[in-house]
Amino acid sequence: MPGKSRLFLFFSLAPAFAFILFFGIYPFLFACFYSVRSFYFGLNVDNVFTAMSNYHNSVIDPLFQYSMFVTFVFVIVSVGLQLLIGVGAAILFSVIKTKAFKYIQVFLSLPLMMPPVVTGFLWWYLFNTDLGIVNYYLSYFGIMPRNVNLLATPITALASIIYADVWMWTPFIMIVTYAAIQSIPNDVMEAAIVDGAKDRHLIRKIILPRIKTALLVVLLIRVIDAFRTYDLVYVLTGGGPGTSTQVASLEIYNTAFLKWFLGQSFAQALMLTAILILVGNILIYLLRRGV
Amino acid sequence: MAKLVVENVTKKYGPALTLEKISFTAEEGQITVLLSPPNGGKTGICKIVAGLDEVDSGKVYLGDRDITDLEPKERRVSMMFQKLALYPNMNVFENIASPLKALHLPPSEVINQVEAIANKMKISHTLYRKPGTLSGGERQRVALSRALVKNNADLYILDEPLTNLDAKIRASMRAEFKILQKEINQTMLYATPDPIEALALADKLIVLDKGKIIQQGTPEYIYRNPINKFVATFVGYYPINLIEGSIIEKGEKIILQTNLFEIEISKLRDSVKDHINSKVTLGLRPELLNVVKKEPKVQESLDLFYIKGEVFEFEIRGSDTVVYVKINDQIIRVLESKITKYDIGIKVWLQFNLKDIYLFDAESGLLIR
Amino acid sequence: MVKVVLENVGKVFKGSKKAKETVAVKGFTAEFPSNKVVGILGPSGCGKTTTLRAIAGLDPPSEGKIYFEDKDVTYLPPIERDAALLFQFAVVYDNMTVFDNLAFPLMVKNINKEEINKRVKETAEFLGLSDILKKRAKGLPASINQKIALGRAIIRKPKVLLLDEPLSSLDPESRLYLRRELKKVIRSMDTTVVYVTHDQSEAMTLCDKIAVMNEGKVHQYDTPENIYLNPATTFVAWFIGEPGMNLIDCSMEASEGKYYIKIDGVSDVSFEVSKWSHALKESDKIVLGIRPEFITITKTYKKNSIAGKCLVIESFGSFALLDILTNCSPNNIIKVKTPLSDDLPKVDGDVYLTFPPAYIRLFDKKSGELRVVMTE
Amino acid sequence: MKTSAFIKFILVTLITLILIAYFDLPIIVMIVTAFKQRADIFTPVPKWIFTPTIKNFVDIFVGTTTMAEGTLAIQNSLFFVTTSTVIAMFIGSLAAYGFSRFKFFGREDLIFFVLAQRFMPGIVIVLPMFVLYSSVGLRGTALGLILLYINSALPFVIWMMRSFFDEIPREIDEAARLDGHSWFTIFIKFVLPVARNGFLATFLFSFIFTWGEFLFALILTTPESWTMPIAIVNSRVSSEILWGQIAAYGVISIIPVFIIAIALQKYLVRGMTLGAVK
Repeated sequence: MPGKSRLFLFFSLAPAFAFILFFGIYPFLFACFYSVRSFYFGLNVDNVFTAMSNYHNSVIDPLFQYSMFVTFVFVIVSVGLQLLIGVGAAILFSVIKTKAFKYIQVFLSLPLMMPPVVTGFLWWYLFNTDLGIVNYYLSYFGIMPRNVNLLATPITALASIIYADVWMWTPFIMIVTYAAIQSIPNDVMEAAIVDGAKDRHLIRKIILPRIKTALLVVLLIRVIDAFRTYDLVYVLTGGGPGTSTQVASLEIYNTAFLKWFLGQSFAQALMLTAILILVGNILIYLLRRGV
Repeated sequence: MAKLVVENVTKKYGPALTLEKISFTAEEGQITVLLSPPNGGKTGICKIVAGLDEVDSGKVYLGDRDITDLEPKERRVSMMFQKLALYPNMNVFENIASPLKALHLPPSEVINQVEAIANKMKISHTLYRKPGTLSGGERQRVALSRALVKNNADLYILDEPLTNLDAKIRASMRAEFKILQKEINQTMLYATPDPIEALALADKLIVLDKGKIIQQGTPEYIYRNPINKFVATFVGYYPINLIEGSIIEKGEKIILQTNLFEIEISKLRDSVKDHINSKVTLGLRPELLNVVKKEPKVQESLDLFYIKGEVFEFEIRGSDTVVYVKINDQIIRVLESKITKYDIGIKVWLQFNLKDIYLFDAESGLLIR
Repeated sequence: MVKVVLENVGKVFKGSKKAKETVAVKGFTAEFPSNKVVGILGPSGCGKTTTLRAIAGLDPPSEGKIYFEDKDVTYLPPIERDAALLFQFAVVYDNMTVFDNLAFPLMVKNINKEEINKRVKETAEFLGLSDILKKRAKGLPASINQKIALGRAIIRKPKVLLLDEPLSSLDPESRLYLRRELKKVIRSMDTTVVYVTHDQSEAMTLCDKIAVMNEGKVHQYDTPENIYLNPATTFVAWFIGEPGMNLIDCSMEASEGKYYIKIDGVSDVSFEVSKWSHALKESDKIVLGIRPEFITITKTYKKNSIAGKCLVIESFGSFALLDILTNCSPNNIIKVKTPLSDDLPKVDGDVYLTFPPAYIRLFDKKSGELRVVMTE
Repeated sequence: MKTSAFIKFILVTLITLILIAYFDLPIIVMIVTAFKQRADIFTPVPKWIFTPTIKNFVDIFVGTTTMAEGTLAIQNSLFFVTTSTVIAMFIGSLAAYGFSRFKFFGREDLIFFVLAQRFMPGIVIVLPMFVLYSSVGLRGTALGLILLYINSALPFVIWMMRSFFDEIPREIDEAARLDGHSWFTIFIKFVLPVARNGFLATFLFSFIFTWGEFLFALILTTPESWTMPIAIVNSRVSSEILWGQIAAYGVISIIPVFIIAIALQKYLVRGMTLGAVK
């Protein structure tokens, strides 16, 4: 590479990597370093090396265990539902060959464009016992008594969070899946139609095998983001009632800012990262294998 | 205008292609054509000469300057790309003016020069349109204009300038290009994968394959004396027919024996005497073969051969017919300069002249005669 | 075994904000006889694929009718037509094996396993695919892919076989073999074949009749020989042949009760056309067409020949293509194709061109239609 | 044929209506609430017909209630988000161009490393930064948050822009180089204008993501540097929940986003998947 080109390459990459090194790598190393120390922020506790005890204490802490459990339930149920509804609707629209989806897709995308905090508040309002339309209409149609506070019992609170998350993210899967189906070469669909394929053949033999990759990418993005979910839960239930909807990010936040035990919160955050890397790698492995 | 000398240039382009010890000269004011099948190395050479790719070793001289390590803009070369590379966000005027603007010429000068070249290339009417709205032929002309407007260039590189055109337009552009080249009289390096284009345009032809120069010379010379089987197959209107065989001596006679036929080639004794009892490959150019439908009487002269076969398939191309004649499972291509239809499977005789045969060494592939 | 009839078929693509309304095909009327191969030939964008898709039922025409024998199929979905379609870029279902690919059209009809097995075996045998039946259809060479697609088309024995440039994406060698395969298939099946292509040699070689199209209109529907020798319009004259006909502006003049064609810009060349004067009288301008291979070229002057200068010689081994600069209009270059000999003119040398009258075709300049075939 | 087309039409309309209702009704409720007077909000039966008012909006800006910080939060958000997005676009596009046009040792690993940043849990980054910022006095400052926002936008910008640059034929750059232009000129004048639409789309998506960011702002801002999301969350603390004003806040915060979404339809999928699905 001639000198001038080399120079340009250096200056094109340097600023971005300066940022990433400082704001990506530095915090990570910092967290690694203090995750093995008894590091309390602003409290008068000795900051000493404690080996793996932060990790050990987290793992045996029933609260942390529970938060991981809730997180897993949330991720699996929520992403599962989103996939089911999103992919289903996208396939339906593709098979009945209507352009309608193209026109409504911008309206469907609104939930996921909203600031998550606003979404949280919106659903908090909608689930409100006295004012929310959810309770009103559910009781109006006799499904449920009016005065039940959905956010006040553990199961319904988690269900409400999942419901809000599904509302927010299903359009994402729907739109991406629809785009993936549209990108199947017209030739292939037409060849199958001329070959006499009916809708169920088209879906099973042509569409599904060809959108696998796109679905995996979507799944990867969704699963990782769902594991990190914070804002929606913070606003909607704040982890309550009690700690019943305390997802991992919230638990880590509490360790840091209620107990001010940053050492342990680093350990917990790094364990969450490790799980993300593991899950991410499994999905990437599947992707690379070209399922 | 200057002479281009490429000396021992070597460059590795990944596992599929390495340019190996490329050396050639492009003479002043001539078109030197680089001809190779796709991925044979011609684009690599163009880019190296233009300065877009670096050499691993070797030198490039333009005139008396060593340009091996110069930046593209310091080389005084101009290039037209196969994909044209017109700037889609700029109109035709701005596209053509780009090289002049880089030279910081005064605006009036830029306008004059752009308008002059646009007139010459018959694209004046498109000057204020975006390339996306032009037809294929017009876009080709814009790209060519941009390459030619830089009149301080010593060398013009044209990398497959006609490849993206419709066959019908390509044929007429070819002639036009030849006329243009005569007019501007500059040193040109022209890359193409199309042997017909190469034969028609070249002053000097360089045949490449897999990153190596196989043969260089005038087009006529290469057509008549292909150095090996590859050149014989590649350079020509249609690929040459190759038939495996061996040369044996029977008493006084020298016989070429193939599994399709045996012919006497005693007259070629001088050229084949070193290859008696060895394996050879016979080459027959499709355009020098004839198909005879009626059985010939006796051999009219010793130099004319008739081989019996059957019509496997035929194909009408313009005013020509390509007949595929099957002899013992091998298919021989024959080009006839007229339109004839054949019934598939009928008996025919292949006719050719002793003076038109090529013989190659079976192992090395090199031309014997 | 059905004949396909097109009755005034037209297709208009509705305009949108970005694209204007485009007429892809207009007034296509033709009868494609059963058990024959009919070609639709034209440059890209001429409407040939649109026509084919209308016959296949993928996009119904916006006007006109399509019949298979006597049955009106204009608006029937593809499934109910019994027509098979082969695309330019072979479509294989690459997530399935070759076997499943071939079996697909039968599988979707719920035909029983044994029958499917039997027919897949037969078809594979016929096309030489038996060895790779168990392979996954991904990453096979283009020629094999097209064979698989062909297999899928013929396995259900369609009444009409539609081919959309099936050979144009293949290399010359596999094209040769696949073309033979195609011929074999066509001969062995009772089917009407419609072959769409932009490659005139494919059309001339394969088809019994050819419809030449340009800009949505059929210019000529005729046998290959007639299309080559007597093109119905100047477009066909230019399009067919490599290179196509030279087209030269002329006018008709009368003198001493006889009629002559004179080439514009060339004073001393004329051809007597009294026999056909009635056909030419309505035209104010006439275009003379002559194929490059029929022009005689000499280095010395001959009577009734056009003087010119040799600009470019492209030599191709056994023949040469010459560009001759003359005073003819509209395009002062006349292309000549001549066998290679030692007698060829040199570049920049003076030459004289003679047009044998039997090969001259006269067109009306305005409409472009053929008016006169000059036979002696 | 006629009947099946009719059934299809009914089916499509039905599904479309259900989907739109499901996904947009809550948003409509929010918008409606924002224009309701207090008395119309606190009714046991949802009121769909009422006299609209803009009092809720006025309250946010003029500050007649406890939510006096409204104007400030809006200003903060606009300033932080715009500044960080503009800088991230510049730095990120430049890096994306380098990645797209040069081959160098370890390039693929570096690109993957950049992508990995996008999936790092925010909490891992923000806790150490909280400690650092506290010690150097960057906590609660505009600079501190902007720097972090630039960093979190960078992976997205680099990946998106690289996918757009990769679509621009390399020959464009090569031709411009032969014309005699410098690399920087080529980037600014020849390549960026061609990638204009992609650039715009990336900018707007990046804007949306930063606009809604919550965690960093929650931990690193003080009341003077609160962003919109933080102001909304903190408005809950007051003795009476001001539903009308919260809804008005929500409406204000989604307005830019909605405009962007409509303008961006074409790039929706690409923006959401970092260019992995087009």
